[in-house]
Amino acid sequence: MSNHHPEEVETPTNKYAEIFARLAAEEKAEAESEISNLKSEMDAVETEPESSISNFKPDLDEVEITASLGELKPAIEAVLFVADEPVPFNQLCKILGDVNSADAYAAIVELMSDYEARNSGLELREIAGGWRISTRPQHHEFIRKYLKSKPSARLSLPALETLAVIAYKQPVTVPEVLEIRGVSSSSAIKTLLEKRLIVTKGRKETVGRPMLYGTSKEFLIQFGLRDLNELPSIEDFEELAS
Amino acid sequence: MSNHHPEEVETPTNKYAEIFARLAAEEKAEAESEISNLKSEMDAVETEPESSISNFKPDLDEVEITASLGELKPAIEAVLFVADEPVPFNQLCKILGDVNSADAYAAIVELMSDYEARNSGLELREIAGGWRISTRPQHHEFIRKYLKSKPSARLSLPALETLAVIAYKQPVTVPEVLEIRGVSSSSAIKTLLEKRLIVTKGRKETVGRPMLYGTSKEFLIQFGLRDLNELPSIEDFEELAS
Amino acid sequence: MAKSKPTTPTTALEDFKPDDETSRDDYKVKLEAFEGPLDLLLYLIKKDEIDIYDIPIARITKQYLEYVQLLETLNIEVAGDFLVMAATLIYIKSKMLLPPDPKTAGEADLNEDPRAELIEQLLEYQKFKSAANMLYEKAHVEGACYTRGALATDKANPEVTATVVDLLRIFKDILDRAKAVQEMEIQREEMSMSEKLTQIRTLLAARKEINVREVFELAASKRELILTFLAFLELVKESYLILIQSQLFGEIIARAREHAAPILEELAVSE
Repeated sequence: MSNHHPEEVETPTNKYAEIFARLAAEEKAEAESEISNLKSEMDAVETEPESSISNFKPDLDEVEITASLGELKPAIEAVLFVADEPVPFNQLCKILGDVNSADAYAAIVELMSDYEARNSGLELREIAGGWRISTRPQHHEFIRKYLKSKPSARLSLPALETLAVIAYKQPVTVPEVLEIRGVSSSSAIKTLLEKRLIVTKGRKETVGRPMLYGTSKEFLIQFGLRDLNELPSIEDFEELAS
Repeated sequence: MSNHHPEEVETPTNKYAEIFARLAAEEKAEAESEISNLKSEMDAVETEPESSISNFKPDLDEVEITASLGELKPAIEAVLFVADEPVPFNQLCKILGDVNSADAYAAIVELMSDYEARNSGLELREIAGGWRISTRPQHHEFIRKYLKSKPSARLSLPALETLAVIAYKQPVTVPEVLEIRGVSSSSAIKTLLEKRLIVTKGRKETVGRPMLYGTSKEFLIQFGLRDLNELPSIEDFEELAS
Repeated sequence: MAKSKPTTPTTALEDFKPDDETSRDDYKVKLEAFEGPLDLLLYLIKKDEIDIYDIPIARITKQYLEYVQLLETLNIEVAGDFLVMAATLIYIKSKMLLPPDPKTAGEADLNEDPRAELIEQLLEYQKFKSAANMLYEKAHVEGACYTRGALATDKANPEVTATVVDLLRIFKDILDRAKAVQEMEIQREEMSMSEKLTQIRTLLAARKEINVREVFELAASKRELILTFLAFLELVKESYLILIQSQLFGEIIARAREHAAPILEELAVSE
């Protein structure tokens, strides 16, 4: 794989400097008054709010916003993008504020033909009484491959719990994990073996000679550890808690 | 811009990609035999062991599909649409099959400028070492209205200051942060760990072997950074300060 | 598919702790608007447009101490870090007032400004303060960009990407949980037959009539359920109470026997 130059992409800071300025101005007044309250409590004479403090401000309450005509298409696209189910036309209009529904409809139709025209990997469709953006079926193979290529450190909570016990108590047997967790852990252990996050570490010399489990090299890689000594200890965090 | 530990930026997956490949082969056989061991060891409580075992397929079995040149752009768009985190360029190429990486990169850049040019509500950006489609910030009010969500809680000023010290001085210990800020930073560090903005980075080889902290991938994502090099140099703040 | 604001996993992991430390005590936090001693010093310097390289140490020390006193009069616990700085300031002040002792001080000390180290610390801190501001702005803009959530394969049991810190936290939770269970078991073991009898007698003494189901619901384990059952049998046998069921499958009421009442009262008093 070749190296690509990061400079080719605009930095978000530059790009959104003005957006930030707007967002910031919206919220400025409240914070300033808070700060001046504080400052007057001291017998300090001048009130000159410091920039870093005045920039730190609470959120404004929702204000009713209406999308401008030019904003309709991108706003609809943005909302449909984050929506996890088809958005009914009425709901969409309500979100856009006080808009003419004919304008909103025209924007949707235009957006739909935009997607068609530019050979997009996505499509905009009306389905189940609402509007939805989804991927086109012809790309499903790549999507399937993407989903399979996700890192194996993604785990369910039971698996994470089991992994935590094994990491801190290794080498450890299945019954021992059960005793600590208080729940059967066999299927979680199977998952962890499948993901190669744990490996067997011989057998315990007790009745039944049960298998011992410990973490694998893959575990170290996935969790970014050089060795097991790098695992934080409970003491490390008790210091933070104080 | 100065260099701030570029190696910290890479995800463990990228960092160890080749090590992983080697280990993967080694551990594969091991894991398979372990699974069958475990299977027989456990009292076969599971109802459908065969399906979950057969789901465990090494990546090598993957049927190789390659995107055609014309398909690159839409396929990339479809994959990035479903992705829930930035997709590194290497991973994207792998998903697309046996493609020329220059072609793939050209397709991404073209796709990015398409989004720019057509006044889309979405944008394609490189962030945290991967590519991502997100909504544009100017539409946030409409999205919040749809999601009925409030803006996420902001970090407190102590947490932000602590984060700044960690970002620029990483890997860094708790006492080192205290020295710069002149104030105990444990609770801020705890907050940052809970928010996954920082991670442990091993231990410092000094008395007491204290934990070292550095910023995480989540930090890059939440602060809109491609990598740590994109942070302005700390020396740039000198003029601002005086 | 779940929506999310930035790509943070939406699971129990997120709910480990409340948001941030600012929620603790509003009043306290307001006064702590000064992040620490360095922040306060910077404020005092800027307020009077003082040249940071030539700090009038006596004046600044006075103002600094006034602030610390203000905190104390408001009954606010002054963080140790503030007091350490107060001591440092007083030390620097005294050092600047006294002419250097040529006998004890080395040559280098003669020329060194006692404020040098503090100035350096302030300048260094100031840079990070500005950097924090920059981070704030970045997060602000980035927070307005929304991404799609993860394709949830199993909504009840979502998968997350965990860090070592998550592992530690989870492990600690498990240990705490195990400890809680153990304590519960110990408590449970302590409930003996005679204690169960006393429990029922006390209830009856107070109320004359109790619903048997209520008593069974007090049991924390199967063992205690059996104990409860045996205790009722015992009390019926001793004619301390009678069990009444007004209809088939209806509630069962335990009533203290008339002639047993005085004895019960006596028992209740003697306890």
